[in-house]
Amino acid sequence: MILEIEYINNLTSDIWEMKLNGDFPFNNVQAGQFINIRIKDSYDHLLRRPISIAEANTDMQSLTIVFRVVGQGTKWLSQRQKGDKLDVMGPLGVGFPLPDYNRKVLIVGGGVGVPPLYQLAVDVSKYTKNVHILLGFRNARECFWQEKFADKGELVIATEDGSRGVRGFVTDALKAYKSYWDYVYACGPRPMLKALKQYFQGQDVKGYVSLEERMACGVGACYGCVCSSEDRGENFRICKEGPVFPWGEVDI
Amino acid sequence: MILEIEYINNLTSDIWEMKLNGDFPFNNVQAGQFINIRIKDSYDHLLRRPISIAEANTDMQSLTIVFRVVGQGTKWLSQRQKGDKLDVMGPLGVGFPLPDYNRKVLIVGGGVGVPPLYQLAVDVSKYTKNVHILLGFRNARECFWQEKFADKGELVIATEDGSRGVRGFVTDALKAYKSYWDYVYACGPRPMLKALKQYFQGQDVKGYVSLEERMACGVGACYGCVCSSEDRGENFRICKEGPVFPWGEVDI
Amino acid sequence: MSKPDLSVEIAGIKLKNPVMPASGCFGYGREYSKYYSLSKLGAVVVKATTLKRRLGNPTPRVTEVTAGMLNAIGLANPGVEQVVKEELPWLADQNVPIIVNIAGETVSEYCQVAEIISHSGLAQAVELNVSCPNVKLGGLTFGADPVILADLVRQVKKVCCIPVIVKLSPNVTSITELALAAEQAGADGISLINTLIGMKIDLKTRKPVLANKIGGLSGPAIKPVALRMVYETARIVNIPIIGMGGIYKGEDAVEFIMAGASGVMVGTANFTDPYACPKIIAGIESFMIAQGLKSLEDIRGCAL
Amino acid sequence: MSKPDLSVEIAGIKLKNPVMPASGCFGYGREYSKYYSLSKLGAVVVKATTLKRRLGNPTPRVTEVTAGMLNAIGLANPGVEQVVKEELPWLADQNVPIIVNIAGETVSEYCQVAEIISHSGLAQAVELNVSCPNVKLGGLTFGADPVILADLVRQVKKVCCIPVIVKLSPNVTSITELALAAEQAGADGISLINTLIGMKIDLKTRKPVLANKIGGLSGPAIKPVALRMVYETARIVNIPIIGMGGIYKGEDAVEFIMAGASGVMVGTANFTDPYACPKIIAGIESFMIAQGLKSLEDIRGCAL
Ligand SMILES: Cc1cc2nc3c(=O)[nH]c(=O)nc-3n(C[C@H](O)[C@H](O)[C@H](O)COP(=O)(O)OP(=O)(O)OC[C@H]3O[C@@H](n4cnc5c(N)ncnc54)[C@H](O)[C@@H]3O)c2cc1C
Ligand SMILES: Cc1cc2nc3c(=O)[nH]c(=O)nc-3n(C[C@H](O)[C@H](O)[C@H](O)COP(=O)(O)OP(=O)(O)OC[C@H]3O[C@@H](n4cnc5c(N)ncnc54)[C@H](O)[C@@H]3O)c2cc1C
Ligand SMILES: Cc1cc2nc3c(=O)[nH]c(=O)nc-3n(C[C@H](O)[C@H](O)[C@H](O)COP(=O)(O)O)c2cc1C
Ligand SMILES: Cc1cc2nc3c(=O)[nH]c(=O)nc-3n(C[C@H](O)[C@H](O)[C@H](O)COP(=O)(O)O)c2cc1C
Ligand code: FES
Ligand code: FES
Repeated sequence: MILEIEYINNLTSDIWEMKLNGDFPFNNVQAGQFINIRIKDSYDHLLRRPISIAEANTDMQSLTIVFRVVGQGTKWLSQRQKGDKLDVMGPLGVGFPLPDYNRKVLIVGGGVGVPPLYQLAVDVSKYTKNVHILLGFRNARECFWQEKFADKGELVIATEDGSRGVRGFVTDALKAYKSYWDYVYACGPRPMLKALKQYFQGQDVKGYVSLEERMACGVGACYGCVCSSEDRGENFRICKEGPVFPWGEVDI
Repeated sequence: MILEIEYINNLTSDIWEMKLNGDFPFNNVQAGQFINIRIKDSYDHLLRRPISIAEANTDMQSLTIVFRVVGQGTKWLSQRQKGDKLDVMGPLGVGFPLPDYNRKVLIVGGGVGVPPLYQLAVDVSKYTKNVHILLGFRNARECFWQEKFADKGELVIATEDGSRGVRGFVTDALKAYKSYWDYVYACGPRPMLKALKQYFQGQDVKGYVSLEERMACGVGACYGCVCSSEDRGENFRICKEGPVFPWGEVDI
Repeated sequence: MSKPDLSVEIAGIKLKNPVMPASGCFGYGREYSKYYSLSKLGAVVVKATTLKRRLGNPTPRVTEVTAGMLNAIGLANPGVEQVVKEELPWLADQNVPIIVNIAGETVSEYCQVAEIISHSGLAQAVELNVSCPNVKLGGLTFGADPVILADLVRQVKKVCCIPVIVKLSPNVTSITELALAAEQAGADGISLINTLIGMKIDLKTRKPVLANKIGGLSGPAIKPVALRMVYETARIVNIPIIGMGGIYKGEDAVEFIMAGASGVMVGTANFTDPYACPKIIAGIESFMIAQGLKSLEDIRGCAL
Repeated sequence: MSKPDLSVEIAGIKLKNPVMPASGCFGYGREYSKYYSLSKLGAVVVKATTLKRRLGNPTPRVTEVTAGMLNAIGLANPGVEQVVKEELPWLADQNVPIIVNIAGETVSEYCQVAEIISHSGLAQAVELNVSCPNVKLGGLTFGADPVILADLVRQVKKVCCIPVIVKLSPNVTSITELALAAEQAGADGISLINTLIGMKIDLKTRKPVLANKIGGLSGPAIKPVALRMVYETARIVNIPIIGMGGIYKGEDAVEFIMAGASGVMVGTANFTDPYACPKIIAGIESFMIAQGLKSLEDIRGCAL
């Protein structure tokens, strides 16, 4: 599908926000799904780059993504301009299952794991008003979308250097809460996901994590992007059976 | 060197004219020399494309090239726009040696062999008024730069289908002349050059031909672009010892 | 002008066009069937199938390089029983010939898989992936030694009643020696090339990117090597050849056919563009129309 | 911070940095000396030199492919006497170590050339190009068989008093077997890789583009294969390795060093950008500064 860039914005020194328009099944998007973006029409980069859908707006027929520049592909993306066209595939994968009505929900994100949680917060807030959102960043300069999230639930920010919100990792901030939750949704670096899963070990809570892995096809055809489930002695394709998994079903 | 495109013009269905400005040793250009142009800043095309200098104007600090779209590189070139930058090397190779004063000169070109002969005609016309120019094209629609050449000497056009000027190849048109020449300069397809050399066999005339070959380095380092000289049992690098050679010294 | 005829016959199987997705790059077809009807394809080649289920290598398993990619999937697959039960019946309903790529660590494993596939009646041919290390012979691949290869082919032919295509590895000194060995041992066709072995290092971690350290290089980067091997092989064998390696456009496929290939397979291109195969088929057709070709026989091997 | 130290020592030769233009891609240095001072380079490696002058192959000899090029120059060179008389003295004045790449069709030809170069006192090392067909053995290349290779190296070592580097061909089943053979026969260093054999077909003429039909593939397309071979070789030999294949940037060179190379050579990149070598040297230096490396020893082989 060819989408047009409606705008591209710098959020932090190396994080960009991009809004896309065009013919896309916006109303079919599930929070946590991703699109797979072609980088240049050249042989320099043959593999598409998977980027989560941060916001899908059916009324405005638009899609928002947020990405960090880490290599050549994301650098190229950051240099696109309003009006440029992007070749994307999507929505791909399986996103976050929504909670039952009026349950207590915790949403936890870290770094560029934060964006897809915005669409999730939007969707979850239709099911319950009990939404805690806990976002971790390296420092205040790295924070983004704070107001947007504050609008969708009770927001706590944690920064590693304490320059905004709670000092420390999200798991440190977690200890300050005096609540329990029915659902925990998380996206971020593996160590964060691992720590979360451990933190809630033994508690009666449904946990879902969104995983990342290097991908080739993005649709389930190449078996490049698997994660393992030692218990079940099998592998799952992150691009097809994921990227979101119940945390009990996969090794993190 | 980085040159900027001052304009790009369509001359025929597949032939383009492009004027370049920038920092270039314009006053060192010898008619028949070429520039070597980088195609895209990507790994898709690693080899530069050699294109003859059609006109070098020191006063205007500009360079004009004329090229036919035959493949991906020239197609890309034809899609550049005013203001775009090109990475070029040059001037490269050895061009046409100029005639002694007041001698009789014949300049013969065919197809996209014609452009470098324009700079030659400009230069030669400073040495002699006796300039015959004979240009061959497939048909009237393929002709270009007719007025420019007519300005520099007595111009005859030959077209294969007779839609303009003499019908036939340049060698057919040659028979109609009632002159002899001291110098013959030629650039065009090999069969034309071969026919010319044969035509003048045994006559007391200095003949120079400009040759083409696929190139890699364009500077004489790779030995990719040689032409042979059976008589002398040696090879010459077209990019360095050529592209212009006395026709007696090379096999055509 | 009448529509050109793209059909080809390979090892007795009639294909409506020469284009097949390559093994390992198309799963069992389900994923790409959402993008277009698989019946448009010449055939579908499924992932390497082994006797027992294999989980494959640790991740990262794939990474990008200039004009190509590296993969070290490690033959992940659910095992032949599961493939025959769960995957092939669905695929057999898609109205497209099926070729099953098979792999093993011993001759007997290959034979058992081939026999099961052949008896299932669901596939039109098997393709022996001989790039696997031969555990009995200490890790040397089956595809690196003509004597070992010939023995493998001969044993498989004994138990397999459908055509046996041998897929050669390019990581050898002489591709023709291996192709000849396969032909003489009774192979019905040869496909080539599998991936070149390559590597990439991550400058941040200062270690190889792939968990497996080395992986198979595919994509346009390997096309010149693939084309040369098809050309060399076409000059000496009489069985049909299926060419692959970096085919991204109709013109690329035509080059392979001119080098002597009867069919072509398309791997990495599917990842860049899910519509790669139908576009390549259309590209071949356009070329034939532009050049006034009635059938691919008009150009097959014309560059030899 | 103090400037990082880029110097390396290879086979006893001290180089101010690890970057050398690769044989055949830099003529005898004269052409690129118009772009920058050759004294900036680690060393200069000149074109393959043979006993007698060779005119080389018919044209076209070069053509472009995706992320690479094919060449079939055919070892064109004026012969060793002429090289020693006309080319090396000029180069010896440029204040840069000289490595002479040598080739032959018989062991005796290699030995004679090596001896003349060695006695000339103008070169710091010879590099044996063993991708040439061995005419006595019916065209098999010297670089394809460990026994033949070892014999060649041993004979050359007898007559050559400067270091002998053996440049391996990648068109083999086992690069390590050949590297070991060279080491055991007394080679002072190993360089790899030479070009992969490839081909391109012209869709208009329907024939191979190169007059020689097949040619050597170089450029970024081969980098993953080159890197893998350096890595495999570095794990088993103790003599220094010079890596090459598709190096275009400082980062590419660093990958080779992390894979175990002591030096790197740069071929095709010179054609894309005449300033490629000095830019690569600057790129390595930037990387070292950014990563706080004092010497290349800090990262050599760290990916092994
Ligand atoms: C399902 C999914 C969703 C993602 N969502 C986002 C997002 O919303 N925002 C964001 O900033 N990033 C996201 N990422 C990570 C993003 O895909 C990579 O940062 C990006 O591909 C890097 O490309 P590059 O060319 O800049 O980096 P390079 O390092 O130059 O990439 C080289 C190769 O490595 C792959 N690669 C490198 N890092 C990663 C990685 N972390 N994960 C997967 N592949 C990688 C690239 O795809 C490419 O093939 C997501 C990844 C996945 C799998
Ligand atoms: C000294 C010299 C001067 C030239 N001057 C002109 C000129 O003024 N105008 C003009 O239109 N053309 C000129 N040419 C030819 C021009 O270089 C080719 O048409 C062009 O390189 C084709 O590139 P491409 O990518 O479009 O074609 P492709 O066929 O896609 O090119 C693929 C490869 O083949 C090479 N190649 C293809 N055809 C030729 C050819 N005829 N000669 C050399 N290399 C070729 C390309 O450089 C490239 O490496 C000149 C050639 C030489 C050697
Ligand atoms: C991710 C991936 C998985 C592959 N798996 C297999 C396989 O299971 N069996 C096999 O014979 N070849 C396998 N291959 C090799 C391809 O079938 C093909 O030979 C190779 O990729 C070259 O073609 P391409 O350049 O079009 O990709 C695989 C290739 C890739 C990229
Ligand atoms: C035009 C050309 C000529 C070459 N000539 C030689 C040669 O004479 N001797 C040799 O050992 N290698 C020769 N090579 C191989 C290169 O030295 C080098 O091994 C190869 O090109 C890979 O490096 P690259 O990818 O940086 O070009 C040649 C390569 C090219 C492109
Ligand atoms: S990326 Fe291919 S299966 Fe997930
Ligand atoms: S193109 Fe390299 S010598 Fe002429």
